[in-house]
Amino acid sequence: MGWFRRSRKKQTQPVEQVDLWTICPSCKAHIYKEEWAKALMVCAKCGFHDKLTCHERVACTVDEKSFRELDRDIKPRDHLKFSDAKSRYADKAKETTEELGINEAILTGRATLNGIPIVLGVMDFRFIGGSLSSGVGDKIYLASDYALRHKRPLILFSASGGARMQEGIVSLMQMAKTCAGISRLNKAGIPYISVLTNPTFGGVSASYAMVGDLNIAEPGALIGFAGRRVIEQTIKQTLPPDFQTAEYLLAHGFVDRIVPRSEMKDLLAKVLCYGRRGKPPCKP
Amino acid sequence: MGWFRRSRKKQTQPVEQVDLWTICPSCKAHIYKEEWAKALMVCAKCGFHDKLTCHERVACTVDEKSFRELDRDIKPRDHLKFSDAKSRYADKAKETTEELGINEAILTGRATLNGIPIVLGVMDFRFIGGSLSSGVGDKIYLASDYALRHKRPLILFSASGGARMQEGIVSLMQMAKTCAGISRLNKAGIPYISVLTNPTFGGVSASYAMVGDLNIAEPGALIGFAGRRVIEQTIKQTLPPDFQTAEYLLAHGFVDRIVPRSEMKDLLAKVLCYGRRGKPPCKP
Amino acid sequence: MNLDFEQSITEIEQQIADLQKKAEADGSNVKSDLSSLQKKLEAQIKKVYSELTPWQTVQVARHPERPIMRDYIKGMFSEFIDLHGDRCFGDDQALVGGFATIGSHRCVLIGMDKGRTVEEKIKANFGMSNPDGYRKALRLMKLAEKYQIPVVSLVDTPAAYPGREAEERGQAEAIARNLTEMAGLKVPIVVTVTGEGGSGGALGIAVGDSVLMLSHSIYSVIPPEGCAAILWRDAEKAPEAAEALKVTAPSLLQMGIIDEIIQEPVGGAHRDPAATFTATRSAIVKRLSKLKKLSEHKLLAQRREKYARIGKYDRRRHSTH
Amino acid sequence: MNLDFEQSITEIEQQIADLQKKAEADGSNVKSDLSSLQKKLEAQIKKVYSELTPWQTVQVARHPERPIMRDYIKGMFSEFIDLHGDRCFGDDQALVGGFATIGSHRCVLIGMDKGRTVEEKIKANFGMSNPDGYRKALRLMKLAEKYQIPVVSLVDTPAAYPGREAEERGQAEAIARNLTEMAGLKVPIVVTVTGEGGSGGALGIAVGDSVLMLSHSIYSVIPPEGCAAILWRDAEKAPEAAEALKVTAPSLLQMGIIDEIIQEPVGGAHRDPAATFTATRSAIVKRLSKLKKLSEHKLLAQRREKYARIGKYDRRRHSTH
Ligand SMILES: [Zn+2]
Ligand SMILES: [Zn+2]
Repeated sequence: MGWFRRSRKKQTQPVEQVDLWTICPSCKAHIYKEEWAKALMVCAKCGFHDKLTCHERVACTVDEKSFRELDRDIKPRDHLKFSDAKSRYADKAKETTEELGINEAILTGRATLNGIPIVLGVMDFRFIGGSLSSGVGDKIYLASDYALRHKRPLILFSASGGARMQEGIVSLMQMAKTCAGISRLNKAGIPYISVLTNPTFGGVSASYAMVGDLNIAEPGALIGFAGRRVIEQTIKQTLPPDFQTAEYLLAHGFVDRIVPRSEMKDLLAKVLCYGRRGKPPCKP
Repeated sequence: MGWFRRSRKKQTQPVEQVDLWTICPSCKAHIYKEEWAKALMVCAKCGFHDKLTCHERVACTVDEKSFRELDRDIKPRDHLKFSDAKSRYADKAKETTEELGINEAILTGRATLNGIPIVLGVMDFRFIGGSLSSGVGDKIYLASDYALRHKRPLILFSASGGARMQEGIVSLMQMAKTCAGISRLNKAGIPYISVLTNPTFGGVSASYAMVGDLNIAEPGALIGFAGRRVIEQTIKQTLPPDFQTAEYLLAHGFVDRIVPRSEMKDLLAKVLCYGRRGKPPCKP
Repeated sequence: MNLDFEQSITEIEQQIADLQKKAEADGSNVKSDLSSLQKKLEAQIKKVYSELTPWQTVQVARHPERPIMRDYIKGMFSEFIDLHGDRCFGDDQALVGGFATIGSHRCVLIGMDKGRTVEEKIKANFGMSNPDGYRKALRLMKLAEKYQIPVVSLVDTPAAYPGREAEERGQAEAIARNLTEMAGLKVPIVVTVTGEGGSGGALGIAVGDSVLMLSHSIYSVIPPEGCAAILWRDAEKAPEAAEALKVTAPSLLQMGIIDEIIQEPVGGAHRDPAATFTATRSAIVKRLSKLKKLSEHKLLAQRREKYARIGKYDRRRHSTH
Repeated sequence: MNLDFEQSITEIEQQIADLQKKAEADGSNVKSDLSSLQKKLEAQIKKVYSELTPWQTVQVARHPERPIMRDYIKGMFSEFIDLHGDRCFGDDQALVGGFATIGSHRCVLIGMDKGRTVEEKIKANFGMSNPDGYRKALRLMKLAEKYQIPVVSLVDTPAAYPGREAEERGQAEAIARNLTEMAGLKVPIVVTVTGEGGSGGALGIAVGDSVLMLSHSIYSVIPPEGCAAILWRDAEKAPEAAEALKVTAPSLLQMGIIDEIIQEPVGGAHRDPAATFTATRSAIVKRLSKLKKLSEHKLLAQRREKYARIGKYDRRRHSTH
């Protein structure tokens, strides 16, 4: 769990004493940083699930030291030579890569989960809002391909604002590409579990994130196609407070279960045992 | 079209002059019987589609003299030795058979429709409310089997109050049996068109009638699972006037098209041309 | 809670209670009297339940203390992971489903839950599913097909819900679709009617390779009350209708509609739920073990033949009429 | 109706109108003047349309007189039998579909209709589909699969509808499901972007073996206005965003996103719909004829490869960085 200790340096405050505490973004409770990390960034007071970095997520999801990264070299490519008012995409991508020490908004790899061999993909919202780029799409497609060839279940943790518009149409097409990967798993009977974390929107919710054999969500995660503000502008109405929460999606039939972070690993292990297709059954 | 002339004797009034006229059950308009029959029992004033006997339906649906009945010998069987307060089912079935000159609430056969070889089933509401009995289920299953073996599309016209309760659970099981027949057609790619006529309810709407490749309805036909009165009693509310009409089902996504009787044959011929799977295309 | 026809049982139970009260009050030794009364009680229960009329069976099948879905889940499955939603509209609370393990078999479990408390009953709509429930069940069955694990279905519903929104969202279509898809589902399906097998609402999750029935459960094309109201023009004639409709397990076994009767403990499932679960689990596990050995082709052909046979017109037998 | 950037065209048209009015009034012979003005007009239209900026192309793609679904149906198909409903919830009016015949090919046709009159536009929700629309399209595509006939998809939508009920009923799920199912659909799919290819709302019916685009249509991950609002913090910068996003057909062809550009008549599809239909029909028919020759296996492998290639990381090219 080294990642939990190393992480969150950026939030360090100048005053030394404050450094021991963190403030829950939801209920504003003051919580010891050590406790906060031990609780996997879940607030003991209000149950708020804070975002995790991809390394934190890997650490709390798979068996220790079992993770082997795949396709680490894949990084953003500037298909459009895109620049907006402020900056060039190529620069932004490079800066982000250097700052975070990861090459894209998703980390993929093989690992074991309670001893079960899996293929895992974990998005990182810090990387340009977890946006779906050609690099992300490629890594997911390759992960699904690896899962297919090695008959391992695929688990993808989503956290994304949607498509990466700086890659234009190439980004949009990654929706089709990732779903083509999932389609192959469906035909071959390879399990695919989608875990939706806060937030999952747009081109990610409207592609691989929503077509899991199981769609599992973290409590309180916001999940939807269009953003709340866009919808409010369109329909000129205020939306209910629980709109697009995981709980709302459960009630409307799009999520199988809401699973707290502390129970996620065991739940995943349990459900994976049902998709073994003739392989020896899991240990009870 | 002999059936149209011969039919409807029962409605004859004692006064001779009245005999020339019929009264539209919907708008109460007086219409010449000859015109009424020529319009296939559709009211020229209000468009009301009156029920047809199975022979009338066959006459206006397939090519003249092309119909060859299948499984004509199948008749009701009294699996339960059922009798209610008034009568024995065995007697009722026998009387109905003799009165109508048909053995069951469905007539099945092979025929051609604008030259296209088909298998046809036509329910007759006069036969104990067009109820789904083991005989009806058997004839439909056998018709689907014939369609499968001869690679002919299957067209079923429904008109039924639901399962025939006098045959108890055996009647209920015909829902599963007929759907098993349709399932085979789906897997083999044989077209199955369901035509829903007034009324189609209960065990018939909840089985083969609702799972056509196309569900086609006649205008104004009442179609539903539970009857209006049962629902009103359950929810203690009055239902809207258009509830369970073909038009209502179209709006709610369960019917592909509403087709007036006069256009039915040509429409069927047209859509059948799309399900030929490599056979020479239909004439334009 | 005893039913009307259990008056003779209630009387003996009262005698036992009186005797115990007396013994507590005056310390008299009632051990042997009590023992003989207990034997009498057991004998009486056995007698009453061996002579149940169809209408009495209907009442037992609807007994408020009869085990329901949630009890069977706890009592028969070593693991249950409830899964939710039809991926289209909602998550029907009347129809429960998920991954479950029974004996050594991992499966998809579906079934109606009626709820126990008033709040639960309302939430579960008294076990009457809306179209969303049937669609959730179908989604889970398709998942079982992808994962190549069998489907276990527990049936206990008065009916599919006859409501306005149920019609709007296609109650008929949802049931019909399930019948069609279940006929061709490529994994074993074992169905057990545990309480009320209410018409199309039950059948919507009850097409299977093996259909079992608890000995005091019922399965009917229409509720006896409804049949009586139509054919006798008097809902009070439900007992006659229940008789005429042949809704009990022995009749259904005789007619070849079901494959096996699971014997309930003396006095009905509600008098000994644990024994009920043991018997039911054992029956289901046996069926699963057997069905799993069949090839996909054989399984589907056999399932189709099973339904094709029900009510099949036998030309040799009937042509003489 | 002329667009802002067509000022030079409008001026010549005005000159022609003035000349005609004058001739009518005084009977003067303006034949040769008129003829030269006509030539000038054609040349000017040609010039303007050969130099369209991306933002101007966006405006042409959204031109109120540009042919819409119903026009293509009438103009390209010898038969269209509209079919309705998703068999689950409703019949979305923004998404039209049914059996159709194009050239000698019988197919299932799906596409968005924007409506022409105000009433039609409202009924069609301006071509913005709800989940029911995507599910209807999927149902029809599955029908095409059963009947082994190809799917023709015409794309013209600003976006999937961003409404409350759309979210409630699973807009994201409906699109995602279509992408997944279309990737594995066992019949040829020919997609043509005829107007606006609006983001995921377009893609939800636009996964195919051949993706064609009319020369003045657009296809974008986000509407230029939306992109400008986010990245430029000013929706007025849409022209810059349109430029940056590379939304036009030539850019998309160059990037390997589409397979072919269908050349529109001079001055855009709305200036000569008949010629537009002829060119589009011919392109679609050619594609269908070619795709129908492929085996199912080859078809699906090729489709998958087509999408796997888009944005594929090329280790030989990028490893030098
Ligand atoms: Zn908190
Ligand atoms: Zn009339």
